[in-house]
This record gives sequence, structure tokens and C-alpha cells, in this order.
Amino acid sequence: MQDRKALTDKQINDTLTNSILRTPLHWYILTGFFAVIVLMGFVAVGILANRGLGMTGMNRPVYWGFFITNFVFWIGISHAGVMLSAILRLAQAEWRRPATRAAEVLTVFALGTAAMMPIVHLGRMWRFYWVFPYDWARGIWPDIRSPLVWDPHALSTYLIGSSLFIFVALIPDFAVLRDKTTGMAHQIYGALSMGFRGSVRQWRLQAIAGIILSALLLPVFVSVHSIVSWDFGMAMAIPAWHTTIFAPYFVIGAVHSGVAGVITVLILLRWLFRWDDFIRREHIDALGRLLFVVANAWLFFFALEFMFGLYHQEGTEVVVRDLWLFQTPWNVIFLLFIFTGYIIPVPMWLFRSVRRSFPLMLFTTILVNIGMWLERFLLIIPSMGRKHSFTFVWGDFAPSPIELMIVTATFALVFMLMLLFAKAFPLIPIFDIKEGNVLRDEIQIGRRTVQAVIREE
Amino acid sequence: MSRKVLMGLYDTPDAAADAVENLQGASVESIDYDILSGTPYPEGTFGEPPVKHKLYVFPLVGAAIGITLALFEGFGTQLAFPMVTGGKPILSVPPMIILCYELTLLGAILFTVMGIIFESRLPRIVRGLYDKRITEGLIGVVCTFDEGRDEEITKCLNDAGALEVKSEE
Amino acid sequence: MTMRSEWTHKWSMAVDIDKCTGCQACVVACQSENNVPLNTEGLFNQSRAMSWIRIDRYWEGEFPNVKARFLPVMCQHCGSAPCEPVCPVYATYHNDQGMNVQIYNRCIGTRYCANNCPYEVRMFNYWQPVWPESLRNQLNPDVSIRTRGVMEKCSFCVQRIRRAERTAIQEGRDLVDGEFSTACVQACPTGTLVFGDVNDPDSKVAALAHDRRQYRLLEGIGTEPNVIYLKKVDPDYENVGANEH
Amino acid sequence: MSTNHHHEPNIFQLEPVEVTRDVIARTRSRGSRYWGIVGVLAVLLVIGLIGLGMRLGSETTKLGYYAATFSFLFTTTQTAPLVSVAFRMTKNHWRRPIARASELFAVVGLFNLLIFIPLMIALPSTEGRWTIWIQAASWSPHVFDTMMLASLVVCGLGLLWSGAIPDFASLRDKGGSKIYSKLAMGWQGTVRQWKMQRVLLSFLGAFYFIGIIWTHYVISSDFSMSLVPGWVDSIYPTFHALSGLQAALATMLLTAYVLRRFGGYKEYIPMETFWAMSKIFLATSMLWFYFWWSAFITYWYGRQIGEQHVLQLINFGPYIYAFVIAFLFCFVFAVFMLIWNPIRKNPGALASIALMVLIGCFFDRVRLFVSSWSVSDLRDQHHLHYVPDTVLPEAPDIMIIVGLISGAILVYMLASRLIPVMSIWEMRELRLYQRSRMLVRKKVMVLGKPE
Repeated sequence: MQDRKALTDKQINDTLTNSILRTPLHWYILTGFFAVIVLMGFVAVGILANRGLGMTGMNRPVYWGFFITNFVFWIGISHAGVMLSAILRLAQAEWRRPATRAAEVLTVFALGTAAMMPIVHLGRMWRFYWVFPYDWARGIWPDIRSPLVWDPHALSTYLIGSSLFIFVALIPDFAVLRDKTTGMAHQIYGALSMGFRGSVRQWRLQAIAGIILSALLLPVFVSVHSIVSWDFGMAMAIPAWHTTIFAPYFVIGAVHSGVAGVITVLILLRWLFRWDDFIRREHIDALGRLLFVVANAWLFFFALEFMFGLYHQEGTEVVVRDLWLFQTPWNVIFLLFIFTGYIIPVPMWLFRSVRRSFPLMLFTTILVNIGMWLERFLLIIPSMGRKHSFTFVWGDFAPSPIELMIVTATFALVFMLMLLFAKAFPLIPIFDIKEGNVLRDEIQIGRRTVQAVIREE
Repeated sequence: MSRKVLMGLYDTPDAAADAVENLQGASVESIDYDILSGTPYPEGTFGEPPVKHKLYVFPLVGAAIGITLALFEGFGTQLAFPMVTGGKPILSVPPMIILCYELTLLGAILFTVMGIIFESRLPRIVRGLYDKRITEGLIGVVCTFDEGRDEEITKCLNDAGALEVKSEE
Repeated sequence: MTMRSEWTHKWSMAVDIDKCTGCQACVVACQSENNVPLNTEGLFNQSRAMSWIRIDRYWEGEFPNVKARFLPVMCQHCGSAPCEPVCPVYATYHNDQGMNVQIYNRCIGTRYCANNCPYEVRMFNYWQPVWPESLRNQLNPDVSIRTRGVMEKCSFCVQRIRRAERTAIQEGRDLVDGEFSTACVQACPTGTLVFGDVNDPDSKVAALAHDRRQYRLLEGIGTEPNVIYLKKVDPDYENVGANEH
Repeated sequence: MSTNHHHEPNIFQLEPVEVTRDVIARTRSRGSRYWGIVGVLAVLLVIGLIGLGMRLGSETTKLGYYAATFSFLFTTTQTAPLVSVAFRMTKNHWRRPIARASELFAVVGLFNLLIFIPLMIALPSTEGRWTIWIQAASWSPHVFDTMMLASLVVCGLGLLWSGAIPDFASLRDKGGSKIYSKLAMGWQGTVRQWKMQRVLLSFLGAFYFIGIIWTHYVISSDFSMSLVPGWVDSIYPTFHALSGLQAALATMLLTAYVLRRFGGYKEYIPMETFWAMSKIFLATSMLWFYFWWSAFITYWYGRQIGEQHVLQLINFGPYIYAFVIAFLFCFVFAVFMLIWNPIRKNPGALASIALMVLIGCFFDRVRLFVSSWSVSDLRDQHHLHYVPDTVLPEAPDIMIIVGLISGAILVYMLASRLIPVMSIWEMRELRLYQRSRMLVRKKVMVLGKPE
């Protein structure tokens, strides 16, 4: 039932470091390809900085456009990492082991990319640092009543926290690399591993560190997307935004798209680095089950958001719902979103055969993220075009090539960073896999052998 | 008197555990021996005493520092610029709660990480007795002892079936 | 700033819908007074045209007896303005004369204030403003030209207020109601717009503020606007003015 | 020498035969203390019903406490089976000792349904006010809410029954009354029967899960939110359900403690069960604040007139005391006690925290329901123009609160006389998957994880 084979520690080391020590050719091809797109993206940003936001499709009253949508989307993706590794670690779920680090790294890179979006989106992007609390040069502090000040605080907390989370878990793997490499690389990994040699005390603290940091990062993870959602929820002038459910709704949406993103990444890595023995069917099966639950929870919140939009029975919120359902092109986008985000993938996950098939999971999870991108677009954009009852100044939005270029580039950027990381560090936690092998066991019940796990508690 | 270090290398946990048992039999203090492995075994697998540490203190200290900074920022910035925005009170509490929340957790996380590095006695400039094969599955039992007990300790390590007993020079 | 009156000024404006003919004179006057960039056809197509005061035109009734309703809308200088607290850098705040002021140099262009303005009266400089050579000398030296990437909006012609205050202080007297007014008020041929100090008990605005026709835009959302609207008087219709909000 | 300073894995020791004999014996023999408590509760119930009778005539503004009590009972008792359902879905072994105890609360659902009917009749029509039943007829809340609650109760009973068939069979074979052979429906424990039972359990569980969430949704919005004009709080139903889950965990912690302490099920309910529950209990206590805050910050920031009044009404205005108690008990105290591992491993402490949370939950319901029922003029208002005064409980209200709550406990106790409160087959199954072995020098527990 479970296609796992016993591997020696040496084999594990060799396979899991082949992304670093025996980099396949297509790694270079892919990285180069993404690098080009990223470069084009930076050119686009340059044009934007040079010519001004007139280059975008934004207008009055739609003052926020693709950039903010993309910002929310990447924040969403960044929520998988901590969600998976922290919750599953606390829940002692064995199948988390190969997935955790890839997820956390995805978190960090997605978060960094997301953080660029609001900066690019600023009218004077070279002044972005004014939202941070410091007093030089201007003799003025930020107004902490603004959600746009809460945002940098939350984002930087999350970014720093999750980066350190990864670093701590990397120390033992640095040691492995130190022992496998020579010369320059040996020196660098040696310095990074800080002389780790796997003593009882060091391993014990690794274990505790995992638990404490998970417990500390979970509240941050919840708060970050809530605060992002309050960028919209606080705006009482836009009734469709000013609803109390936004915080948990955004969080659950983030988890939905994030976990899907992790599955996508894992399947791609498996294909890229031949990690078939580590990323196995039972892993994406378990992730698929989790995703099924998350997706339905998300649907519940979506339903609430939608129904309470109609609760007034009048006014601009209903206008926005009308836009979603009946006005082209919005209704097309809406259908696309609801089909790709829920109706097509989620019922498929009901079938074990689908959850255990890599191509199908790749397909469905990519669908989910298309859907969730569109969901953010629909939540944010039309509401601005249909503000209060001054129909005279209602408006619409169409993206410009520059915006499309930058949004595309963010995707390339995240993939490129993931690949670069894989070149330098193991994307699957080596010591975690080894620990899994130690804790794995089997028990006989009559004629049947049941997979079992050793509990330390 | 000076102290010497020996390390026995074993290919199975049981052998390593035997070595530890021998050392304990030879009344070697638990601070004088250590087990090096490439895999985190559950605490007490080799019959070693549980690790004592003060890691739980660090996050609390960090949290305290974080919330202090947050309160400072919250009160400070609002009182430094007593400007009315949106008819909200000059000293608005809810935003301060959000800042406190974030900075408290940030402080806690930073200090936890420092605590982990400190408590696991890192960074080690001199790594001491070690073998590259440990990350490939071998288990090392390191023992520090006073001058003159060499053969006794070597015996303890060898009886457990050490593949090799290394000393540092 | 020394204040010789026993009350602090609270600048306010009254808009009598009944008198408005939708002639757009106020719009043009504001444009030239406040160095608002020219609205070319292209800008209109991008729907990025800027006017600190605009005249909404709503059609009422069915053809043939259809009526055009004109509603001049400028910044309402709200008492509790949604646009203010969302600015991360204090680029807009409420000053002690009841005005909602915009500080261009502080603005970093998050455009959150514009999103959170229910009246849609905040303008964003998507492009660097340019004027044809012939108009270079027409620009008002009292008003700074906004660079691209910052918000701007109706300032109640604050430069005129300050000038009037300075002269009053030099001549050692109080400000007299109607001794100065904003560009739009000056240009309004029908006297739709009235500007003044509502805290001054015998000012025209103070009187209109208690007129039985008076109402505020979107009163329900509690922004406490500082601009008073006076209902249309229309024999054909009951409760006129309801369509504006 | 080494293992003695690491704590031993405690593994369920009893032989299958002993389990059956022991549990059945405990179910049948009840001491005088049990009957004494039952008697007291019965009296209190009667008093409560009298109070209810006194209340029925009076106008809606006086029914707040009755509504609050119903909501509290619905929240605590009817959400309790969720604990068993949820952790059966996630295949957690620690749930087995309390699975039956939590499903048994489905019986209390019948009681809730009965006391719900007069409330439903008293609910004002939706004419001229906003509800979730946007364009539907004015009687829609009454009919649909009753239907949902009824179907939830039926589903819960089904869940209880299907979870207890094997035990009914053992009771039947141990010479129990005829009723057990009826309930067991000729169960023989064939492979097919076990498979079917597992499927049935998972289906009913899923239905119950969805059902309880949507019932929370309609109850919370129809019986409190839509009574206040201009209160549009899209997170409120979720808050209601979430605090329901918190209260359910509290209920189960308390029940587990009582069973362990007084029911003589000490060796059945291990520390792991308490510990595992306490972690989720902590999470829900944090989420309590999170959901409350999401609503609060939006209204506080929006500053619209209606919003400010609602904020006053349910939080800081006439019911500030109830709010403060709820806030402290359900969030502040709960969280700052539960973050400590020693407390989370001490059943006594957990039980007292659970009790505290339940009290907090009751005051939470008071601040939400009494306040909303005290708003009198609903018709055609789109904003709450004023904040009504505090409605203090009068004699009948006290009688209702005490009586109905003790009624619920009474029903549970009587049910536990008929149906074993400890699931025999789950405990027997647990023995299959728990093994103890040596890992080198450490005694460890091996847990079977069947796919």
C-alpha cells in the first residue's frame, strides 16, 4: 500500500544533496529561462519608476489594481509554509517530513515577492521606507492608525520569523554538506553549521526548537493575512470591502491557495531532482485530504461573504454581486474563478486515485491557484469601481502591458529563487527524513501488517 | 592534571548504547561522555540522562522586550504628532494592540533562536573530536577522562564493538 | 497663528442645488486658481482627468419629461474623514480650522485615502503635469505644483484664506465675512456656492447651515461633512434631493 | 537505569473481556449519590419549566435570558459530539475514551429541541427587517430553523446509535433488557457489519459537522443579529460556531474529568486524552479573541453611526459586565493558563479552566442575546438609532437559567444509565493499535496507523 523502501543514511544524504552536488542540466536551462523573465520584469519596474503610474491601467476610482491583487495572492501562497510545517509538527503528523522545508522556503520567497508589490505600486516608490517608524530626515513618524503601517510590521515579523525557522532547521543539514564537500564549499558550509556535530544536546534542542518556533509562528501566520485583509476591511467608503469576515476569509483562502502551491512545488521538485523515494504518493494523498478540508472551509467563508453582501438587500454591495454574476466580463471571470478554484478540483480530490496521481494533483493544484488569483481580483477591483451611490464616478479597470509583465515576472522570480535555493541548500530536510526512518515501525494484527509510528510522549 | 578525549565509532545504536553503559559502569560522569549521531534519536535512546536547558526562558524575555518596544512606539509616535486623523482619539488603543501583538511575537522568536544557538553550545570554534562518517550513519561515543585511564576507557569503548577508537592529535 | 476673533474659524461651504445650472464655471476657475493639470481628451479616456470640484449630472424622470440634476461635489472636509487615518505618513490630517488638508511633500502615493473617500473627490497625479509654453505664466505662484505620484484635492483655496488672514492681522482687525472667497465661489454666476466661517454667527454660511433645506451628502455614514447642501425646490416632485444620496 | 527518568508510555492494559464486564457493570449499578443528584436536578428542571411558563406571555424584550440560555445549551451540549466526530475523522486514538461520552450529548439535543419550540414561536416576524432569508416569506426563519435543528438532532441520535450498536449487542448478550436486542438489530460483528458501521459513522459524522455549523449560522443570525437593525456582522455566525467548539471542548474536558474522578474510569481515560484536547482548547481560546477582534476592529475603524451603536450594545454599553466576564474567562484567563504545559497535563486544572470557560460562554451569550432581544422597534429601521438600557434578569429568568441547564444535565445522566458512557468496542479496538517496545534503551509506545 505504501511504496516506501528502506534507505541507509548514506543513500539519503546522496540523493537529497544531488540538487547541490550533482545539479541536473535542466536546472540551468530553467533557471536561465526564469532569470530572463525576471530581468524583463525589472525593466518594466524601471519604466514605471521613470514614467510614473500612468503606465498602469489604474485610474479614478480604481486606484488599486493588479499589483495589490498580486500582493494578496503571494501573501496567500506564503501562508502554506508555516501552516503546514508548524501545524503538522505540533500534530506530530509523520507525513509532513519531506514537505516542510520546501513549504517554508516557498513561504519566504513568496513573502519577499509579495513585499515588493506594494512598493512597486506606490506613487513615489523611492519613498517606501517612510512607513517604517524612524525619524531621521523627515522629522515625522508614521501614523500607526493606518493599516498600511500595521502591514510592514506584520510582514517583517513574518519574514524574519520564518527565515530564522528555516535557518535553525538547516543547521544539521549544513553539517551533512560540510562533511560531504571539500575546499571552498566545505569552508562555507562549515561556517554555516557553526560546528554542529550532532551531540545529544544539540539534537534535543533541535526538537524543542521546532515545537517552540512553530507555536510562536502560528499566531504570526494568522495575523499577517488578517492585517492584509484589514487594508481592505477598514475602508468604510467601499461597502463591499468593509465586512467583518475579511480576516478569517483571507486567511483560509490563503491556506487554500498556499497548500495547493506547496503540492505543485513538491511535484515539480520530485520531477526535477528525482526524489521519488522521498516525495511519495502517500504524501500528496495526505496533502490532498488536507486540501479537501481546507477548500470546503474556504467555500463556507466565501458563502458567508457572498450572502452577507446581499444581506442589505440594497446598495452598493448588491451592485458588486450583480457585477460578479451578470455583467460581462466580470461574470466570465467569476465563472472561471469558481470553476478553477473549487468546482473542478475539489470533487476530484474525493477520489483516492486522483489524490495519489502526480499529474492530476499537479493539474488540480495549478487550477486552484488560477482560481484564487482571480478570486482576489474579484474581491478587490470591482468594489472600487462601484463605490457609494455616486454613479457619475463609477469606473472600470483594464490592466496595462507593464502590469502584466511585472505580475508574470513575480511568478518567474519565485520559481527562480526556489531553484537557486535548491542549488545551495537541501530542499528536503535530511535529518528529518532520517528521524522519520528511526520512528517508523510496523505492528502485526493477525495476518495484517499495519504501519505504525513510535511516539516519544 | 590534563584531560584526554577518545571517541568510539559504532555502526548500530545498540552498540553505542552498550558503550555508554560500559562508561557508566566505569563510573564516568554523564557530563564527560556524549553521543554524536547523524540522526536525532528519541531522548534517552542510549540510556543517557535527559538534557537540562533553560530554553523556555528566552521567548519570555524576548516577548517582554518586544511588547515594551511596541508600547514605546505606540505611545511615542501618537504623542509626538498629536494630529487628529479621521476624528479618532489622539491615543488610539486598538492600533497599539496590533503593534504590540506583532512586536511581542517578533521579540519572542528572535530570542528563541538566540536561545537555541546558545543552549546547543554553538557556534563551536574548535569542533573537537569528530568523524565525517557520523553524518552517514555511524554513531560516535566521545569520552573525556583524566590522564591515565586510557586503557580502561579504550576497553569500555572496544568491548561494545567499536569499529574504531579515535583520539585527538 | 494668532487669532483675534473670539471663535476659531471653521471654514465651510454651502451649495444650493436649486441655483446650480451646471455651467462648470467653478470647475474652470478652480483649475486655473490651483494649478490643476489640464484635462486633455486622452486623460478623460484614461478616466484620470482631474478637477478638484466636479459637477455630477444625473438624469431624473422618464423621457420626454426628463430633468438634469446638477450636483457640484468638492472635498467635503469631513469632521471625521475616512481618508485621514488610513494614510501611513500623516500626509493628510484635520487642521484646527475644520479643514482636511493635504501635504504633498509627505505623500508617498499609496492612494489609500482616495479609496477610502466616499465622495471620490481625491485626485492622483498619474503623470507628471505639463503645461503648454503659452500657459507657463498663467500658473498661480501661490499654489505649489504637485509632482507625479502624489494625491491632491480641494483645499478650500487655503492660499486665499492665509493671505486674507495675513492682511487682517497686518491691519489689526478681524476677518470680515465675504471679504474673500474661494475661486469657485467667485466664479459661480448664480450664487450657488457660498463660502465662509460657520463659527461666525452672522455669516451667510452659518445662516444657510440652519436652513430647512439643508442636508449633507451620505449623512448616514457619519463622516460629518463640512459642506452644506440645500435641497432642490421642484414643484413636480415630493422630497426632492433624495436622489443625491 | 536509563528509562526511569523518562516517563513510561502508559498503555491501556485491560483485557477485552474485562473491558466489557467492567463497563457494563458500571453502566448498570448506580449508587445512591447518582440517584440523589438526579432527584435534585429533576426538581430544578420543574422549577425551570414553571419559570418558562411565567415568561411565555411577556413581550419579546423580556425573553432575552431565555434565548441566551437556549443558545448556551445549544452551544455547549449540541456541539459536544463534534469532538468525537472531528477526531474520528483525523484518526486520533486519544479520542476513543471520550468518543461515546461526547456522542451521548446528542440525546440532550432532544431536550434542546423541546425548549426551542416556544422560543421559535416568540420570535418576531421578519417583516420590515434585514435577515439572511433575504426575499423569503416572513415565516421562513421559524420554519427553516426548526427544520435544521430537528434534522441535526435526528442526525446526532443516528450518530449515537450507529456508534453504539456493538455495545448494545454486548449488553444484549450480557442479559440486558429487551430494548438492547431491539437497538442492536441483530448485530453479530461480521466483517461486513463492522465495515458498514464504519462507513455509516463517517457519513453521519460528516453530516453532523456540516449540520452543526449551518445551524449555528441560522440560530445566531435569526435569534440575535437580525433582531438589531443595522447589525451586519458577517463573521458573527462563525464566531458563534467557534465559541461553540470551544465550549464543546470545555464540556468534554469537564465530562472526562468527572468520569475519571467519580465514574471510576481512571485507567480508561489517560493523560494523553486531556493533553491532546487541551492543545485544541488553547487554540480555540485564542481564536475566540481573533474572531471577536475581527468584528471589533472593523466597526471601530469604520465609525459609522449604526456600527458605533451596535458596538456599544453588544460590547461596551449596557452589557459591559457580561462582556468583561466573557472576555476574561473565555480568552484572557483561559489562554494565559493553558499556555503552560504543566497545567495542560493536569486534569484537575483543566477541568476548572473548562468550568470557567463555560461560565464565560454563558455570559457571552447573555451579552449577545439579551442585548439583541432588548431592541424593541425593529420595523423598517436600517440603523440602530439608540442603545437600549440593560435588561436585568428577573425571578423567572433565574428559574429558567438554572432549571434548563440542570435539565440538560439530568437528561445526560439518565441517558448514561441506558447507554454505556464508555465505548466498549472503541477501547477494545484501541488495544489492537497500542504496543509497547524497547527502542535501544528507551521504552516507547508504538501506535498503529491503519490507512
